[in-house]
Amino acid sequence: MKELKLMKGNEALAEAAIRAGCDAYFGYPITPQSEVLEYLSREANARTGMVVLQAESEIASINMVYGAAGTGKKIMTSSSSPGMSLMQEGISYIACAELPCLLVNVNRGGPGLGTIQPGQGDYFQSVKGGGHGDYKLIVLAPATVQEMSDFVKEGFELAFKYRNPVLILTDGALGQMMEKVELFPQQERKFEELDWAITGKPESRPKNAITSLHLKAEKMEEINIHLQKKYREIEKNEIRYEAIDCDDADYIITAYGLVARICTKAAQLARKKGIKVGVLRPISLFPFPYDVINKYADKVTSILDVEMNAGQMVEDVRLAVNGKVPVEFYGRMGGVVPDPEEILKVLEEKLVGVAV
Amino acid sequence: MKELKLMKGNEALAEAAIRAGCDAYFGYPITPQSEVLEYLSREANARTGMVVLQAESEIASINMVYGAAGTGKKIMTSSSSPGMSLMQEGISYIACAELPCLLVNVNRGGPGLGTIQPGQGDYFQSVKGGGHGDYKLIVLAPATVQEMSDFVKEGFELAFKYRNPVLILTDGALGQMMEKVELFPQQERKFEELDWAITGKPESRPKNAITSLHLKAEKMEEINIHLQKKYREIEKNEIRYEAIDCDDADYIITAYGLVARICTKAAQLARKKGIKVGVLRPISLFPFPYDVINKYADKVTSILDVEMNAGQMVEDVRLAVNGKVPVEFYGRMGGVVPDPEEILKVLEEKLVGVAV
Amino acid sequence: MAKVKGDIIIDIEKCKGCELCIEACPQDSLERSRQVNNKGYLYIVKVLDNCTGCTNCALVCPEGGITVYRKTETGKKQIAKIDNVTQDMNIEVNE
Amino acid sequence: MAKVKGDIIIDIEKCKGCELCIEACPQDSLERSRQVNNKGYLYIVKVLDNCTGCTNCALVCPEGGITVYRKTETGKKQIAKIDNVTQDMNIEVNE
Amino acid sequence: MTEEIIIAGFGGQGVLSMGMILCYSGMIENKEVSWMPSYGPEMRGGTANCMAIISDTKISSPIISKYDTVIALNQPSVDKFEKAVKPGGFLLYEANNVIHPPTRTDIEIIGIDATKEAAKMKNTKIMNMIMLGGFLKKKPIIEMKNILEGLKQVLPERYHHLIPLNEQALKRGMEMVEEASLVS
Amino acid sequence: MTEEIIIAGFGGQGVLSMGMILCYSGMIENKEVSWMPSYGPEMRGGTANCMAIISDTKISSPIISKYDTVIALNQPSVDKFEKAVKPGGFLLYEANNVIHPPTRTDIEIIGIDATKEAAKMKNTKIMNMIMLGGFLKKKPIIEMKNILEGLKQVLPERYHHLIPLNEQALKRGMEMVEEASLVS
Amino acid sequence: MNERALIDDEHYEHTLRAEHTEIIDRENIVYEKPGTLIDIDMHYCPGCGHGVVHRLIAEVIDEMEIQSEVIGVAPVGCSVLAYNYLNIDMSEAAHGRASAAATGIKRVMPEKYVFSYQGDGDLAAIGTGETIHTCNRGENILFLFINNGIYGMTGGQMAPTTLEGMKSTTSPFGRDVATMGAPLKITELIAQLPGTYYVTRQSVHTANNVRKAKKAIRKGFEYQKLNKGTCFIEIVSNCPSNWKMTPIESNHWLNDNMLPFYPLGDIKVPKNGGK
Amino acid sequence: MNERALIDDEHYEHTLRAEHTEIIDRENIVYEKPGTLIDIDMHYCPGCGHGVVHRLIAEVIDEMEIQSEVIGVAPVGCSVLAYNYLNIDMSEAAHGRASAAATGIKRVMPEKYVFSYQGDGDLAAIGTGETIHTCNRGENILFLFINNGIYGMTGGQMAPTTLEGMKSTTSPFGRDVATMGAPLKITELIAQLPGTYYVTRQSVHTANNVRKAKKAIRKGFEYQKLNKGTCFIEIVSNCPSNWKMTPIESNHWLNDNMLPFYPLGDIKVPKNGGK
Ligand SMILES: Cc1ncc(C[n+]2csc(CCOP(=O)(O)OP(=O)(O)O)c2C)c(N)n1
Ligand SMILES: Cc1ncc(C[n+]2csc(CCOP(=O)(O)OP(=O)(O)O)c2C)c(N)n1
Ligand code: SF4
Ligand code: SF4
Ligand code: SF4
Ligand code: SF4
Ligand code: SF4
Ligand code: SF4
Ligand SMILES: [Mg+2]
Ligand SMILES: [Mg+2]
Repeated sequence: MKELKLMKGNEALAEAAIRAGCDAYFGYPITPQSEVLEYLSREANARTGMVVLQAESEIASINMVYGAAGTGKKIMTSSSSPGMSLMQEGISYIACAELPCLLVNVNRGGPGLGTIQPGQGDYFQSVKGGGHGDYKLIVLAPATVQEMSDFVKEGFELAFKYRNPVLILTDGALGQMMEKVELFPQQERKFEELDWAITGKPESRPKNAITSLHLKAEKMEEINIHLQKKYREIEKNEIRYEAIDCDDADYIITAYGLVARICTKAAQLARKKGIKVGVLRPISLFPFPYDVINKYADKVTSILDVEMNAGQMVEDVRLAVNGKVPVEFYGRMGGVVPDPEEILKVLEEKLVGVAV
Repeated sequence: MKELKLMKGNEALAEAAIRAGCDAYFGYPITPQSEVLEYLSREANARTGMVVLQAESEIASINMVYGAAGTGKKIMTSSSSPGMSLMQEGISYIACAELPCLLVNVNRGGPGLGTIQPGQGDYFQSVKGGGHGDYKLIVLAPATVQEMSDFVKEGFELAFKYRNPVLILTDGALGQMMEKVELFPQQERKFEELDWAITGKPESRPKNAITSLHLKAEKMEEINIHLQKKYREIEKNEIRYEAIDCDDADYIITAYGLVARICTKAAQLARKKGIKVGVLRPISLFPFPYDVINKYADKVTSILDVEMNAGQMVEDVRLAVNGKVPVEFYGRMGGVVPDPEEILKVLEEKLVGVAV
Repeated sequence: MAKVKGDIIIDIEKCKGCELCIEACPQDSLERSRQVNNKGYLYIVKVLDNCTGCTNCALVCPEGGITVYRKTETGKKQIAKIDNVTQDMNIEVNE
Repeated sequence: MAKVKGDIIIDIEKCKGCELCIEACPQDSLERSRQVNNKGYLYIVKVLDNCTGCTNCALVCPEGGITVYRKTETGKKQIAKIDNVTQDMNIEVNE
Repeated sequence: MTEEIIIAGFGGQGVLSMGMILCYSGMIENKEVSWMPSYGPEMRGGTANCMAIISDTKISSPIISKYDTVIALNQPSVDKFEKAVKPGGFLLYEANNVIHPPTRTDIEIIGIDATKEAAKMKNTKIMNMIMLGGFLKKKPIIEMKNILEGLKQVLPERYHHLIPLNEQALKRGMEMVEEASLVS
Repeated sequence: MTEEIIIAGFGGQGVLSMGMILCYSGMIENKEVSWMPSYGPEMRGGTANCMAIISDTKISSPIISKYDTVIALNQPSVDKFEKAVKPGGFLLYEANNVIHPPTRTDIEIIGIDATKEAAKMKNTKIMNMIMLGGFLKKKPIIEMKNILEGLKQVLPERYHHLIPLNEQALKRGMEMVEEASLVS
Repeated sequence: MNERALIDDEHYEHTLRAEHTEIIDRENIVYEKPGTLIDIDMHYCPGCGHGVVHRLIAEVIDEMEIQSEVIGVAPVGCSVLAYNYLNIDMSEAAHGRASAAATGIKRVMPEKYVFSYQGDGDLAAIGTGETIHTCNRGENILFLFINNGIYGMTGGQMAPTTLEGMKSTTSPFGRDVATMGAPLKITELIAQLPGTYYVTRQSVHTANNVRKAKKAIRKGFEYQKLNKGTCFIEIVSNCPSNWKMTPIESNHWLNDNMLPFYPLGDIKVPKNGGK
Repeated sequence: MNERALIDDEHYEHTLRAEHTEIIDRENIVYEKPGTLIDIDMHYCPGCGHGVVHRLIAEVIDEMEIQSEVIGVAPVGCSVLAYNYLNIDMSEAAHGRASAAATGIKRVMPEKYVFSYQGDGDLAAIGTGETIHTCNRGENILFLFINNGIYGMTGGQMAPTTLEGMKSTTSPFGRDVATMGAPLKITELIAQLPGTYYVTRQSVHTANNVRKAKKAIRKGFEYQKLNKGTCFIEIVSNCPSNWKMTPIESNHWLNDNMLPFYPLGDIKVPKNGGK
């Protein structure tokens, strides 16, 4: 039987962590994602024995994740923008040491202390790499509370498939809003010994070491080459996107997360006016659906990218389009959420050239 | 009379800080930049009264910079890759609060703990924004020890001109190598009261507050719009680049920092073989010389971007070229420095199509 | 009758009705009003004329909303304003 | 003549010539050799036969390069290997 | 059917739970629902609102700027959202808290003094349920029995003894809106 | 004139200062110079090397992979850099530390036992200066008086009394290379 | 909340009984809002101790006449907007980093008075390293440490200082020392460092305690003038909203539960009285 | 460095005088390299205490027969490559974050022995917050804290534990307490926290001290088995390279200068002897 519930995005995500058999969560309060820690503090341990620990800081959290993920268990943390910035060193370590784990950024409006209102200003940090060195997180951007739940399960699967940290990049609005969500069934919390993990060295295998250190540049380059190969593999297999009414579209809006839904409404309004607009929503921000967008660029007149920032994903869209058609940008910043009418207006002005 | 010295890049930079009248340096040891703190610990205070403080961490350093820069004095810190990652939250605060200051990243090979050998893997972090939210640092990439010195002075000037943090993005090799440098004369350390700075509120003006907090999204958006305007201004005025033998070139290599010099040597070798190659070296990475590269794209057959990373600035080069000509990439990673012969070979294979 | 006479003025628009002043007043001079102010709070009013000007209410008020006046029979202020920090603890029973 | 007899073997390729063992030996049994090992260090050698097997040299050796042997006149090992941690401090003068 | 609503008032007036009850009960009727709160540094009062969408079809944007219904529980909410009612839409306001009533003529406007009514019922907290009843009178998008079911989900167990009171409040709200409609 | 050199050996043999002295003295002669060390976790020995370029014209790349001269102070350095000498170039090695001498025939190869010589001069630290002298014999790119001037800059003040010894070492190196050239 | 409808008439009359006397006259003022406290509404919840401490800072600044010589730092936490209330130059700071920012300011402006105003989450959790090292260096700054045993601003999560067994949104079954650790007495810790000069624990939950707290704050500023090293004043405070109590209840709870664990009084005092 | 040429012949003969006796026989072994210490060269400078401590850890693991039950964490610092030397599962960690990583491991693997091996720069500077809070939570882990008063790996910068007046590359005129603060006795600080169970300061600069240090390490592991809370062992150690001394000089200097300030011995011991 389907288990339907009305839940906040943050809570659906937390519930999904419990059900996905997550072994431990380490986190630190920050609005607008504190519900994750709060929900887990109430629910998790009693139900599955999952460890939930409020760390003394985000830096401690991410390094607890680093330590615990080294054992091959399912580990997770979440935070919001300033907290994520503090985690960048740890994330770079985790990525380099190839530790599977799940990170969540409930993006708020920045920069600086900013506002707790929703934002998408952390795209660059998440996708290009806010930490030092060449590494990639697998980045999933949910647009519904359902996806807030589903991507937790999927995120853990991808993390272990590729031994790579997965980041769910969402925003304050999606974290705070409620929708119907179909919860997946509780999965057993079971522990599998992984051959690379540090679990106490038995006689039967050589010792394992979790590290990202290689003093010799040549060795460090090998590590990098290995990582890059893995990233190419991920690019080949794991691109996820949603194309809404794109096939007959004259114009396409690109947007991720909740904004994509707002744009979908805008596109519907446009179609009512006879303007054929589709919405292309990248779901995996890394790997980014460059080819998909490039193909659509052959069919449309122009593309409008909409984000809650000053223009970040638009660079990837432009890289995908590679000059084939104009790519316009519309952004709201600092926690302001655009509404469908407003986007429709921009669409008419910038793309269709209809002054309103 | 010219004051010529043979100096390490790190030391030239430290010496330049003293001479530029820097008021305070806060930093934490990390290879390959510890010489900056060490040199200043020896030299600075006795000569100009400059404050030099070894902080307990990079996070403390950047927040000391934040605090001190709020007074309108000339403040500086330096670090290397992992340490810079730790500073990302603070940098986002500084950028948002519009505090002038000078940051230095002597990039090493990453990700993770990596190696102390030189790298350019922090381009994304530096240029796109490793911290949360939409902000920009003015990023200068020296290629000579002379520039390690000169950009300190220039960096402070730009920082105060735009009330914006300036980052000198260099690498371990440039930090460690010695070259001749012409030192600029000692500038007086003088203190100018700035109208926005916190210096103790006199009767004569209203109180000042340094902040990046704006609870209301609309207000926070205004701040962002203001910042974006400033960044457009900087893009208009402050683009710096060096075009070496580009005007008659059939092929262009783009590269920044020390790598650009290695590429110049490769280009010289190529010209000896009759292949007309130029080198375009962006000096300011933000603002990036998009237009310059775009114009050259009209004249050349193809472009090769060379970096000591897995391909970062190449995205900006591609955005600049916008599909006009193919942009190839060659990168070494994890601390490995390419040499001119190797680049020449890549050039012949990838661009000219000559198998060697 | 006390030798010292006190009085207070409450800035009712500042008041958030926390009632800490009521609790702090040794004279029980204060009480919640039945009016709300513009912020929507039931503000505080003086209900008895027995104030000694001990400043307790003002000291505990988080909004800085109470001004205290005080006069001895001789007409001299008992304590200088600047000195309220150092005044004796027994001022409350000083009537 | 001591009732206890000891001896040591030094892994000279491990040795870095720090000389801490020389300093630690109560019998002055050790000295720097005039040879360098493959790492280029002047390694240490036993120069006197008076070793008591006190383990001092081995305990201070950062390279874990010294193995210590020990036998009482009765032929019984004085101390079990596992116990060296708890052995008495006066073992050095135990001859 | 798609009903797009915003409910706005002071923090503490219960605007968030009004929206939640609608969504829970909508869900019981197998409708699509979405609830989007304004959120802020919660501890320090101020205003609060939530958008609720109840629909027979998939909801694209949970964020909208024009509403079928605005429920305003204080003056700032009337001032801010009156203009956001779609032409022909409905604006319900709490009359006790609103000194300057809305004035648009292209929408239906009803004000009821739910505060006074709640005081009469000896529980000021149920003011919001009176308002919700009022809304449901005009827009019977969900059956009463499902509303009560939704209420159960929102109300913590320890308050379930108050459900009859809440039901009464809902009914009272309906009556008041009916009366008000007759008057206007 | 452009001379591209790499000097390699164990950490502690003084390879870095050899390059530095060349650069300082080159600067005195108004030449362009660049010095690029290998650097590593310094405290733990291992190998060290530096590239030095002395030129009459602007130096583009301070990092090169082919050298006019390789000075190798130990076996690993010979093994690693023999192949990096440009055809017709020069390889100078310290014979005491090198059991398998280089074998290329398209370059000039000279080995001298500077270690023994330094021991004879009662200061093992000056081995590097003997090697430097040897190099300068073959490649007199800088005048001796300027080399001594450069030495002064590299040597901390408190060691300046050793300058005569160093000068002697330089000269001895020159002689040794001269002798070796005659032999070969 | 607008509770206009709540009030029944019967209690009304006595509120009119009291009348103002002739002593209402500027010259008789013995207490008024200090000038350095700006005359606007503060955003704090009713009864919150933050407001009282703000006022005390302003009073001391007024009395010492140092308004132009003070620079304050308030990091994120409920008091992050302190710069709106105190009429002095101030800097906001990142969570936990107030003392680093204050160090930066003081080092380049040694002649100014610098204070940091930090919550317990800020100073004793994420900012622990900065707190310890600032105190260890003996920076000449004044710490005002508001210990309300909770993360106020973010809605009531457990703080390092949350009492054993105390419920919060992240210790819903009460703080369990076995898994979450004991409440941290950071003030006692930093008092051990040679860099600290004057360390005291105060509260503002009664008028008498307010008087004492103010004395302590004044001392803190005065010692700073003498370059004595770090002064550190903990104020045990309330958070009625997140403790889920009325302000009066919260002060009683503070008295009965917080104070036994965090006893008031001087922890480290200058040997010679600071002369 | 290859100093082959240095040796003069005259001292050679006596090195031949000693001969091996018949007691060289496996059954007479009273001391040998522990099996858990891998038989390869360590990268440490000659005479560095890190090697000794590594060996002691290995000895205790061997003696307790817990090789398969131990997980170690060594952050960046000279001992970052410890995982190459100890034949157990280990994790490198970011600078300062070893105890957070160890917490993560222990929380999901409570039945394993977990230790962190940290330098003074790591544990007492950048990692101060993690150190304090790990100890305060009473995580069931063992800290091995190598205090050599310097940043070894990065080439000799001042550490929080650098002695007053001691020179380093970043305190070239000696540590000046007035501007850089006093050397930090973090061990005494964390001993105050209720979460710590056994806190002791040891050294490995003489054979006797090595014996005592080993006992302490064994206790640390044994208490962990009993889930007693945090055990914390400081080892005052040397850094001949950065102190610019020979190993022997460095140990004397340690004895004469470090130990008076960092006195050896137990700082906190279980009341009932840990039973
Ligand atoms: C890096 C970072 N992490 C978390 C937060 C969220 N946050 C803001 S204030 C705060 C704690 C507030 O508690 P406290 O310092 O005790 O101050 P109070 O509000 O109780 O006065 C937290 C966790 C943040 N702003 N930045
Ligand atoms: C974030 C970060 N900052 C700085 C460094 C550079 N670093 C590496 S080890 C170290 C300190 C080493 O000192 P200590 O912890 O005392 O260990 P030791 O080498 O003395 O044993 C530093 C500062 C780093 N790796 N990462
Ligand atoms: S001054 Fe004292 S007596 Fe007067 S109202 Fe206030 S507390 Fe009561
Ligand atoms: S203490 Fe102040 S805010 Fe509180 S009730 Fe009294 S006057 Fe009002
Ligand atoms: S075992 Fe004791 S006596 Fe024998 S060599 Fe070693 S230290 Fe000397
Ligand atoms: S202690 Fe060990 S490494 Fe040091 S000299 Fe003796 S045998 Fe060699
Ligand atoms: S949340 Fe607590 S600390 Fe914050 S203002 Fe309200 S009562 Fe004060
Ligand atoms: S640098 Fe110091 S701590 Fe590091 S290995 Fe060498 S002697 Fe040991
Ligand atoms: Mg608090
Ligand atoms: Mg150390």
